[in-house]
Amino acid sequence: SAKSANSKDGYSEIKDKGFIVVGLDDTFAPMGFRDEKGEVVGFDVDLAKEVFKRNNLEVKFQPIDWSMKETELNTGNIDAIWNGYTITDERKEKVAFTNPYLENRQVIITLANSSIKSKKDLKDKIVAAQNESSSVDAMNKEPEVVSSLKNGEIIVLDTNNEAFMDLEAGRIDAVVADEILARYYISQRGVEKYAVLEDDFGKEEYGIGIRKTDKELLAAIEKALDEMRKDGTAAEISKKWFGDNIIR
Amino acid sequence: MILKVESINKSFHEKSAIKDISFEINGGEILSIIGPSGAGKTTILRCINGLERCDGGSIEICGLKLCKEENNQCIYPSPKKLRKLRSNIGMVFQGYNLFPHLTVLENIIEAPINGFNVAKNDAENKAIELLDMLGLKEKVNSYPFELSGGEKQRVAIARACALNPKLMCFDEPTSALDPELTDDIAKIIEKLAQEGMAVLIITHDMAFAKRISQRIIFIEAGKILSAINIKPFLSE
Amino acid sequence: MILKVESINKSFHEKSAIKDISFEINGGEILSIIGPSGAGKTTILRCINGLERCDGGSIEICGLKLCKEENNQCIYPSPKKLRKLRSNIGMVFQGYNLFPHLTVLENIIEAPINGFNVAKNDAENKAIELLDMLGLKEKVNSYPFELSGGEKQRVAIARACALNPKLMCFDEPTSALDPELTDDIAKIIEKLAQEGMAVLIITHDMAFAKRISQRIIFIEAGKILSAINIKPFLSE
Amino acid sequence: MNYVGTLMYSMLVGLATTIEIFLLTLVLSIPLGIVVALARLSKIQFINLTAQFYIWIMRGTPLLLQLIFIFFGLPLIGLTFDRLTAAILAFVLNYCAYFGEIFRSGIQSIDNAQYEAAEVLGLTPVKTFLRIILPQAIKRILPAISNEVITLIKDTSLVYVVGIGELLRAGKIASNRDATLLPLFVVGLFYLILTAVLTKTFKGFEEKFSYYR
Amino acid sequence: MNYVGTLMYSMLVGLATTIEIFLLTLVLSIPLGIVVALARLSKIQFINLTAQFYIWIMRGTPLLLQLIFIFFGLPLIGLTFDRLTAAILAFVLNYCAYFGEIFRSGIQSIDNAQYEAAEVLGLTPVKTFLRIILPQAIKRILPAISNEVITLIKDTSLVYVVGIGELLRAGKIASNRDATLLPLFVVGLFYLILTAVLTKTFKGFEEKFSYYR
Ligand SMILES: Nc1ncnc2c1ncn2[C@@H]1O[C@H](COP(=O)(O)OP(=O)(O)OP(=O)(O)O)[C@@H](O)[C@H]1O
Ligand SMILES: Nc1ncnc2c1ncn2[C@@H]1O[C@H](COP(=O)(O)OP(=O)(O)OP(=O)(O)O)[C@@H](O)[C@H]1O
Ligand SMILES: [Mg+2]
Ligand SMILES: [Mg+2]
Repeated sequence: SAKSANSKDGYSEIKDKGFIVVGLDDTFAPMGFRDEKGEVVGFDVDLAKEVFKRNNLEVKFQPIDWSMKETELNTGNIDAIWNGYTITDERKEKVAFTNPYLENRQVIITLANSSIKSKKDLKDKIVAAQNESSSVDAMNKEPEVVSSLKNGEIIVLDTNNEAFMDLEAGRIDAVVADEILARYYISQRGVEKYAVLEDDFGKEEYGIGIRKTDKELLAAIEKALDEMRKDGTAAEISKKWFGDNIIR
Repeated sequence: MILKVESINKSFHEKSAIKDISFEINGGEILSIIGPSGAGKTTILRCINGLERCDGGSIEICGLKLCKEENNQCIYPSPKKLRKLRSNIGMVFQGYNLFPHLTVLENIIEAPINGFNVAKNDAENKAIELLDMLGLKEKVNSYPFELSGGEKQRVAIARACALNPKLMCFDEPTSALDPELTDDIAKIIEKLAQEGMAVLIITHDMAFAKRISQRIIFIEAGKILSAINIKPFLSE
Repeated sequence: MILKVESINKSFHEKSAIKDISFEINGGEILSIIGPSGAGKTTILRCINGLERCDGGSIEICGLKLCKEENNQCIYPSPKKLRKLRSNIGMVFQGYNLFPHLTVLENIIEAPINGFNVAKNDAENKAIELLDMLGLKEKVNSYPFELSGGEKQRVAIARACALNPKLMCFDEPTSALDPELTDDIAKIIEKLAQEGMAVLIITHDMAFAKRISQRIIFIEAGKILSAINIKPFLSE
Repeated sequence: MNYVGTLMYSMLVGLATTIEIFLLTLVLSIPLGIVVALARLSKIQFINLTAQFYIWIMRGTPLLLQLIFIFFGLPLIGLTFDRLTAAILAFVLNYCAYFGEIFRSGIQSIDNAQYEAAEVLGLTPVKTFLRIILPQAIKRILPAISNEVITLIKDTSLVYVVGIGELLRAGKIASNRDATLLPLFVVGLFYLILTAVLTKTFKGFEEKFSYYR
Repeated sequence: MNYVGTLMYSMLVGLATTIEIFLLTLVLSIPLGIVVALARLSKIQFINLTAQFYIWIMRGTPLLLQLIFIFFGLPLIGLTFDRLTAAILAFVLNYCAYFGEIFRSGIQSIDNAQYEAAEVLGLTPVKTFLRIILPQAIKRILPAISNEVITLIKDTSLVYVVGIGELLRAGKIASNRDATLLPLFVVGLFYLILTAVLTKTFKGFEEKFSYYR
């Protein structure tokens, strides 16, 4: 489509069509995934629907391969990446981010009876994280910790779910993951089985990724999000999914 | 003249298999080639059928050149022309080469129907007539693996005869057959010749050769030793 | 007595191929079976070799039962015993069944070396001797696809003879051979018999059968018509 | 058991996509595979080398990369396909190469004597191939074809990379959502059923071809 | 070009793993595949059915699921393997089934007359198989084997699921990090080179077997 080819702002075109395409990894509970009926649901999904309703736009959720997300965006297959998308410096070079709407921590999870109580205890231990996730990036920002791990490497697995299973199998000693996701899995798998350490690998923020040329679209999303923060709609959505208002 | 072979040569791995073979056959004539095992008889037949390329010499079929020698090389026409030419020749292989996935009847009618556009009914009738003459009526729907050695050989003969070519080549057509059937085959071949076909037979059976042929050529180690006339050839 | 066949029967698709065939052969004796194509000759040989299971009757080789009839059923021993028994029998197939991936020499020495633990050198010497007798010395290192029909047949004969079985079965051993080679084969077979081997030959060549055999059995449509003694059998 | 019931809807939707891609690919790539085999066996140097090159590229790179190339790469030079078209295109191009090599093995294994018999009987090369060689070749390669077909049914899951959801994806979604491996086992069961059907079908073909030896 | 240079280190490390898994799987699964083929052809009902069942399960579920099952599932019943062992185990079990079916097709395609000739010559079934049948079968199935081997080299990338990094993963990581498809093309190139080597090797085998018809 023309969107990828030139540097024109694509918002008017989107408005002409009357719908916007949001790309998401539909396996990514609880931010965006499918329920039993195959409907795309989730915290980010509700948020996106509300934001674009306020702009008179319908939302089409396009499932994508998460590792191809920026390519999907920049070839114009999708108009926004909105799926627990962590703001990083590298990503800022490729896409434009909205202001953060959620804060997240990179937490360390162990089995409940583990002897690991702090980051220091990770020395010579096996630690896993999800492949290509911001958890890996966050750990790499503390190279002295990474090099103290067994073999000096992080084990990367395909999904957080598998990381938790590996933990239970006893082949790894700890998992580093997004707090929001981690809490979701812990609640699904049994709260009593796990311990979440005080120490973490830093905070980070979720934002919405837009093509750099689509400045008007960015502004429209920001405006709607601000309104929702003020009138309490955002808090409502947060409470629905997390039982708490964690919106920023 | 239907077939004219002029001093053809063929070697395998630099070892000569046939040397300077020349002979001719007219329509209605039956010619037998006799020679010890390994003498090059099958090789001659394969050269005439274009299955083996001669190293030198020329072969003419119904007045058209299958190959000719130029500057010590044997020149062949295009594959298409070759195929056209070859449709004048029928051949019964020493190893029969039946199609294992087709029944006896299907083996025989395959070429008439799919190569020469004969109507299926006509092809079938002709095939059954031939099978009947060869004592194989019961085996119409058998597959080759269900046949005895002699039965296979007879099917191969029937398959070739169904096409009515101008020249028919038989490579040891009676090797697996008893005297009675050999006689039946002889009668069939004679009938073909009476209808104007030229027939070339390879055989070890001297009695059979004498009974059936107008002429016999003796070869050994790839070379013609001698030729004898058995019966006067009338139609010439 | 080496082979004793008692009223064996075999049908294909409910159609009887052989019926009540009985005969015996002693060591040193040569027996020929003659009959028209499709009479059931190959089937008899295949039954004796255990390649085809009889429907009824019994076969005894060197005093041991290859099969015997009980309650209208033909009972066979275990595959292992069968194999043991069968190692007493050699066979030359009508279609030769050479191993295409082995040279002539390898075809012949395969079984002595890998089935009967003959030393490689001995096996090779014996093979070359046999090939020499059969006029095939030049073809020692050829592959089957490079051989003429008669050459293949001779290799098949050499392959079977290399094993020195107690009973040797030939299925039309001279079908692709000229009179001179036929004579060579006859001499080889006679030599085998003189050494005490029992020989069973299927052939269409009445002259060959008369020249070589002590006895001839005529069969037709699966049944024995008659048997004649040609020469007195001395060693009995 | 009730839980498995709740999975069914999305699984069946995914299954439909899986089967659609499977059938489309099969129907297109088997005949084209025969063409590839013939090209690969051609005595014309240019055709032969082209076929070898094509087979090399198609077998030499992962299907996943080929999907990415066709869907994300080709638009850069102005060739844009929608998701399903891109997927089918990539699958057919890829499987043609594999089927081509299998058909080649079958065709080459037929005794030369069969060609010669057909030739002296005056059958054209086309007729010889279709009526004499191919039927005998197919009998021999059925198990290898069955291997490839069964690989295909599972390869269909690669379409996730162009954003098409199918059976395996449906399982992964449920597995991640409910933090359990069970949905993946259900997916495995579906694949097992599909494979059982295919195995049975191929066994049927093999029996159909067993009338001769 | 310099950029590609920076990719090399991680790619070569990945390549080493790819080749390790590839070779281990091949060396183990080809001989075992022959055993599977023989089991599948066995006249003993129990062995035959077991082989059919094994082949069904192995071909019937995605290799990915088998990896997940062996690595994540078996620990639930107390069987814990380390990553590489689990990966090799899954690969060998899976590929045995595929190779088994290919060998079966080759073995079955050999004319009965060859068995009969070997039988009357007194060769044992084992010798008959190893010296008469197998060599002829292999000639016929080389292209199908080559298909499967080339599929294997690319399937090795599935080990990502048990947390082993290899060539494709190295490419994906770089591609995501640097937001460019270039690393994937480099990976494609590596696969192409590997496949070229394999294709060449198999062509050599085919020529080696072409001495007879
Ligand atoms: N493809 C080949 N490669 C090498 N040598 C060959 C080939 N075909 C035939 N020969 C050799 O050429 C010679 C002549 O073979 P040909 O088949 O013509 O003999 P023939 O006269 O038909 O013998 P037979 O009566 O035994 O069938 C033989 O020595 C044979 O070994
Ligand atoms: N596998 C089979 N299935 C069905 N019929 C068969 C089978 N094998 C042989 N027959 C039939 O049994 C009969 C006897 O066959 P056999 O091969 O024993 O004949 P033969 O005496 O050796 O003839 P020939 O001299 O032609 O070789 C034939 O009519 C043949 O068609
Ligand atoms: Mg000959
Ligand atoms: Mg016979």
